[in-house]
Amino acid sequence: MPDTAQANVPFAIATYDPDRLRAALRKMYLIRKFEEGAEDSYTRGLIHGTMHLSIGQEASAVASCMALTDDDKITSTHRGHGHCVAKGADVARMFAEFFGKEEGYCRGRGGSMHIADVEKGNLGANGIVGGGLPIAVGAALSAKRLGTGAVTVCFFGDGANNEGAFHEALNMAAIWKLPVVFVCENNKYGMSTSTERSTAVANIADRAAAYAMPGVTVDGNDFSEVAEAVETAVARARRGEGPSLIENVTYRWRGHSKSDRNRYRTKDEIAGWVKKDPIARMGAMLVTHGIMAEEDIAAMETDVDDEIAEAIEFARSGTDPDPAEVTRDVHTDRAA
Amino acid sequence: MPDTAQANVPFAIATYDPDRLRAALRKMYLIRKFEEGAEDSYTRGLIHGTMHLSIGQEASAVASCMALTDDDKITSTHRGHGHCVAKGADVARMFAEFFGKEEGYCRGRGGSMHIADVEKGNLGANGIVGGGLPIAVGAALSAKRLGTGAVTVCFFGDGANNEGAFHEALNMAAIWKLPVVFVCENNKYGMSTSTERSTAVANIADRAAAYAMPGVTVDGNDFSEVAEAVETAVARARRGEGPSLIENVTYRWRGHSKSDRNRYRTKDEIAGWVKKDPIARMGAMLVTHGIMAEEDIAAMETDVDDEIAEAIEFARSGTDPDPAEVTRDVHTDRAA
Amino acid sequence: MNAAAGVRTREMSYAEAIRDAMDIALTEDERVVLMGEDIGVYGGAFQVTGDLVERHGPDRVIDTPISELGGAGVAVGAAMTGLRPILEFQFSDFATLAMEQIVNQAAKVRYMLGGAVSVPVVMRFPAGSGTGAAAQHSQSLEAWLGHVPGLKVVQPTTPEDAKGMLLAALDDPDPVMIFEHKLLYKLKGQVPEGRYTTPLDKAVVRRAGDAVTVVASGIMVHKALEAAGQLAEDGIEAEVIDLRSVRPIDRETILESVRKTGRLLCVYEAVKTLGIGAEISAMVAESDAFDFLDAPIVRLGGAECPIPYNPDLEKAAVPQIADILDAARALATGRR
Amino acid sequence: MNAAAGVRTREMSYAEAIRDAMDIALTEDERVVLMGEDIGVYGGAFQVTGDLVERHGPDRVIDTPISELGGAGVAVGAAMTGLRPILEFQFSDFATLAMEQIVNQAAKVRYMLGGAVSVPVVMRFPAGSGTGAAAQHSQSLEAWLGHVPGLKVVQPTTPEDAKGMLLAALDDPDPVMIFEHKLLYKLKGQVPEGRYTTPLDKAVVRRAGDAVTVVASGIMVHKALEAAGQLAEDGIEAEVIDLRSVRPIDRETILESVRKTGRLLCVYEAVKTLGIGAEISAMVAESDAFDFLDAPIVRLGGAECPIPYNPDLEKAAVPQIADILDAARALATGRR
Ligand SMILES: Cc1ncc(C[n+]2csc(CCOP(=O)(O)OP(=O)(O)O)c2C)c(N)n1
Ligand SMILES: Cc1ncc(C[n+]2csc(CCOP(=O)(O)OP(=O)(O)O)c2C)c(N)n1
Ligand SMILES: [Mg+2]
Ligand SMILES: [Mg+2]
Repeated sequence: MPDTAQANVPFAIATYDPDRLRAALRKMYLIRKFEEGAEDSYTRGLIHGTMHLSIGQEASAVASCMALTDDDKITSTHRGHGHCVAKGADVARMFAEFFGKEEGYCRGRGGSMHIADVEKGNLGANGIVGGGLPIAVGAALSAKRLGTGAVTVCFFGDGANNEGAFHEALNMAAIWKLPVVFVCENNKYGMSTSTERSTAVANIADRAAAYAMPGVTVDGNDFSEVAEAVETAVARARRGEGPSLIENVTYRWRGHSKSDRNRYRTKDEIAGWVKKDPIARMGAMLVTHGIMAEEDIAAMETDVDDEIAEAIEFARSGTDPDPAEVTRDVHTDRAA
Repeated sequence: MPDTAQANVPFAIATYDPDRLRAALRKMYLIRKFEEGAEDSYTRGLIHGTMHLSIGQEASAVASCMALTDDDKITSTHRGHGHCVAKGADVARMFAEFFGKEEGYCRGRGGSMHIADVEKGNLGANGIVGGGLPIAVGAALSAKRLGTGAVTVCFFGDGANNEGAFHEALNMAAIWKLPVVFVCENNKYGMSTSTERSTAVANIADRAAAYAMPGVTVDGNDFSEVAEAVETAVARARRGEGPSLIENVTYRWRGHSKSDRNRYRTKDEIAGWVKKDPIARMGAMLVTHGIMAEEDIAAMETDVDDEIAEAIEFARSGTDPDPAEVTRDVHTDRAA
Repeated sequence: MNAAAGVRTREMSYAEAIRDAMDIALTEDERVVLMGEDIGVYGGAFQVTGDLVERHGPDRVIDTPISELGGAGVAVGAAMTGLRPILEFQFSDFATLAMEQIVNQAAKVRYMLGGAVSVPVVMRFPAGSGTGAAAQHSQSLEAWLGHVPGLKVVQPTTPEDAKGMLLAALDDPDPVMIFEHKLLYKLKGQVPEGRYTTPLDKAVVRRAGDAVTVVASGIMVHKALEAAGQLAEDGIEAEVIDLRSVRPIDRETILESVRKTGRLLCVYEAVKTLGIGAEISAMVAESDAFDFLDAPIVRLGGAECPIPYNPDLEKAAVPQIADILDAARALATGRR
Repeated sequence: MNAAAGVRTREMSYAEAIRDAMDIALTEDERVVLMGEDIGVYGGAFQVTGDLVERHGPDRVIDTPISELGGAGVAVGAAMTGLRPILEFQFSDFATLAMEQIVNQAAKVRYMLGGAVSVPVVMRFPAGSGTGAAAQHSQSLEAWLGHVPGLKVVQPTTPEDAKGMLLAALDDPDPVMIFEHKLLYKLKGQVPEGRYTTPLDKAVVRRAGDAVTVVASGIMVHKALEAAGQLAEDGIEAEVIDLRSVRPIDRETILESVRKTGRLLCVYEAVKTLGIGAEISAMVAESDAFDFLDAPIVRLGGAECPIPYNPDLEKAAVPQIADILDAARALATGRR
């Protein structure tokens, strides 16, 4: 890896070629606008259920996946739209899922909380806080035993770090030196409960020591910082040296879910974080380093807007599942 | 507390009056001989089921309870006979329990794995590894809310430290600053699995940092070291400053349970630990500091032998439960 | 369904009625504490605790970390030592994380200890489908707990019962599990003011009839009553029994009705196989009421699949009014 | 019960038969791994895995830490990504710690993802009472899992079936839960050599008769067969059906028998209420076989209490041969 400190060039600029950087920024926009589209569809009553938006956390999702190929896996969370896009999903099929259509990634059975894209290596969002942690360790066990060389990135929230599953998963990953990277998206709250009120330590990465694994806290809204931390951890994992814990400090701009009245935080706090917009910062970095011009970014935004609009249209006109098929796919069809 | 370092006198000698020290040694013998009596009864087919003997771990049990009164609570484990004796139980009623009699602490319903003595503050052994950890935190929550001033000592094994319950319990105790002391009896193995193979950190007390609580590893076969650590932690808890984690490094001389063939450890390892006999060390300390003479100790042993023999006799001649009462005590009799 | 004459009532929603019960309990009894995730300033995921934290403070209305197993264990330990905790699960599905403490500890401690201790804990489980929250947030798991001796398990279906049964649960010295259907939270009804209790072991006839007995539980009571109204137009008088109590089942109320009607339909939302209807059917089939049966016993339960996301599929996965109508009509008019 | 003519058989215990199946699977299929607590050098708490670690190495026969939730999750994640894990719980009671991963993940992932992935995991649960291990080590919880769509749940009762069903489970693309009664591990029987599979969804008539149908599960099959032998001496020919499969239930085999005998007795060790007998009874009572019933359907299940420690109480808590005799005799000779 290049010596970025010396050149005073951000890690990401020094590491990735311009095409990848532009693609990364585009994915961040895609996430932002996907979430806005989802929110809008929900508000207009086109989508039922609930959903958890990741607006404000786009750098964490996209930068954490930079080190991964389609053979690598991720496990995601209830706040998983961004991870799904970052790992390469098609937003049209994602919207189709939210609209409950056969064209959706889960054929309308899963919805937002179970969105997955197994072909691209996304093993799925999870409705259970912490539910994905041991599953990620299992995927890493497969990779190690079958010698696939794949690494698993396990996303989870700050709230999940107080689940027993966190403890058991990190310990097993450590003793077996499995190729897994635990990425905690610390957005300060689990629902209404701040980490100060829920968690005995100041930084969740402090808990890495309890598993004798490297732990690092980074600015989760800084694309380059996150990418650097995850690249380092993924490289370590690929070398067979075991897991790492990375804490991306970030913030969700929206409420926890649609029913949140935001009574546990102040408008000022939210406004302060909106100023730290990870997308604006990524764009500024690319402009500063001559990788994109302002107009390119504007054009990119328009392009993404179009993609989202088409995706929603695709989803709306999708196929409704047949209620007679309600028990389909409970078991694997063995004829298949 | 006295300044023991200066005087070069062990903490226990400097802290406890001779009567308490003699009583402590006697309790250690009582545990040892209780276990031997239980083992013998089991081998002779007088007791069914299984049992987990704590021979070799007597200092940990007795010293950890020195700081406690009858109002304080403990939660215990599957290897809980020693804790029960240490907290003040009557060995006759304990044997009666193992013999499945109405006179037993659980009226013959619980047996070895559920032995309890609620009046003396022992909330019970537990058949579930780690099961007692959150229960201890609950007892500490009661003490804090009801202002009783009581402290809870939570015993658990090294194996239990990899259960999710450990993580969740320690975190909650820490964020709420509850009066509880977590005492890990690290006897090197959970059944056949060494801590090296099961646990990512070298010392279990290293994990205290993940809960921002003090953690200390002590020689669990050294009565004075254990007593000092627990007194410190209990005092802290009583001051309202919250929980601590203490790791008593010790060793079980016997197999895990009656079905253990000891294939995971060597005879040499066992022999080495037998040389570190906590009872012999405690006796030697009391002799060195002029608190007991060798003959006093011999007399004490005989006295304990008698107590155990009588206890077994009491138990054998106890009352068998009536099978027609099998569903009694499932619920609380509200008339009572 | 109305309160006894003379008692002042007030219209409240089911959620408000539960809150009212908790408010009374918190006010009257120092030992009562509420525990749960986001039950404080957030007011609970379903706004059941609402403003109670403002009225009683965060030491009595305790936000826990996301630690279901630990939270349940803390509640059990607290209940064993003098508090009267009411633990809210955010969704009943998360009880899967806490079954150890609920089933091995709360339900069994009293029995295992031969009656030496009681565990007066109340747990509340928002349950059921219909919210578009998909497979991991929509389960009806009351049958699991109904299979566990030591627990009392209820499913109140009206605001009045929700309040009265919660107050009865708090009076009860043993663990009581309350399943609340999420779609009922907004249901309005007249609720007596002040303290009163509703028995935890009595079913109730919600509508009298002689053509067929419909035993329904949870939200299905309301669907069954609607269906019964429509059946009456065809001259079929269905007797609708609100099961209310899953453990113990009120045998006599059900048998008495079956002896009269000779026909039994059980309606429940949980997965049909091994759901509560299986027990009701079996209970009747082994009783003297068997001789009064004029037709097979019919069960309408949930489909043999997880709850799907798509709204039409979701409806197809649980009994609807039309299904009840069809089944009741076929039963009332067929055979002998 | 004997294997098809021509196939070489060998006498083995039930435990050896399971080990033989795992040995074959480990040898034939690289993807198979065993996971569990103390299944390596210790050979498993019930010596089922025995020497497999010596034959296949610790990378295939993996000792886990004491982390049931995590262990189950790792197995699920591994199964989703190419391995074929067989997870041993040390006692089925500890499944209470892992219900989240078993029920929310293993059972539902395929459905939630619209069929995009299968979860070929096998879990083994040593279950049942009779070992003097008391309430937390003696439960029979198969009915819980029988209530969960997405799982297959079996209870093999002979060495031959134990091997054949385990191999069938490994061939199955979906999660299979195997409940093994601890008291059966030493049961000997003829077992075919090499690979063969036994269906996971078929009950089997172990003894033909026309006076009464006895559907028994798990260890109760053997007690029922003994009882049937004694009944034959009185001229009462009981038909004994070994349920084998809890989910799905083999409806046809049971109904066919009931149509013939007109009398049904269900015998199971689990707590009577909401145990598997409830489902069998209800299934028959809603079928056309209802019309063939000459008497109420009788269930013999466990007492409504936790399993007590005292051996006489322990026996009183589950059906014994004498109970079966009494019930079958009353049923065969009473009514119509
Ligand atoms: C086991 C479990 N407990 C509780 C919930 C309800 N719940 C959903 S998200 C959430 C907060 C999670 O916080 P965090 O892990 O920080 O993720 P974030 O929502 O902040 O992204 C809670 C309590 C759940 N889904 N699963
Ligand atoms: C939840 C749970 N898992 C597994 C077991 C089986 N088991 C009983 S004791 C034990 C080892 C416990 O080790 P440790 O905590 O170190 O205590 P020790 O036996 O060494 O005193 C195991 C695996 C259990 N009782 N409960
Ligand atoms: Mg968060
Ligand atoms: Mg140990």
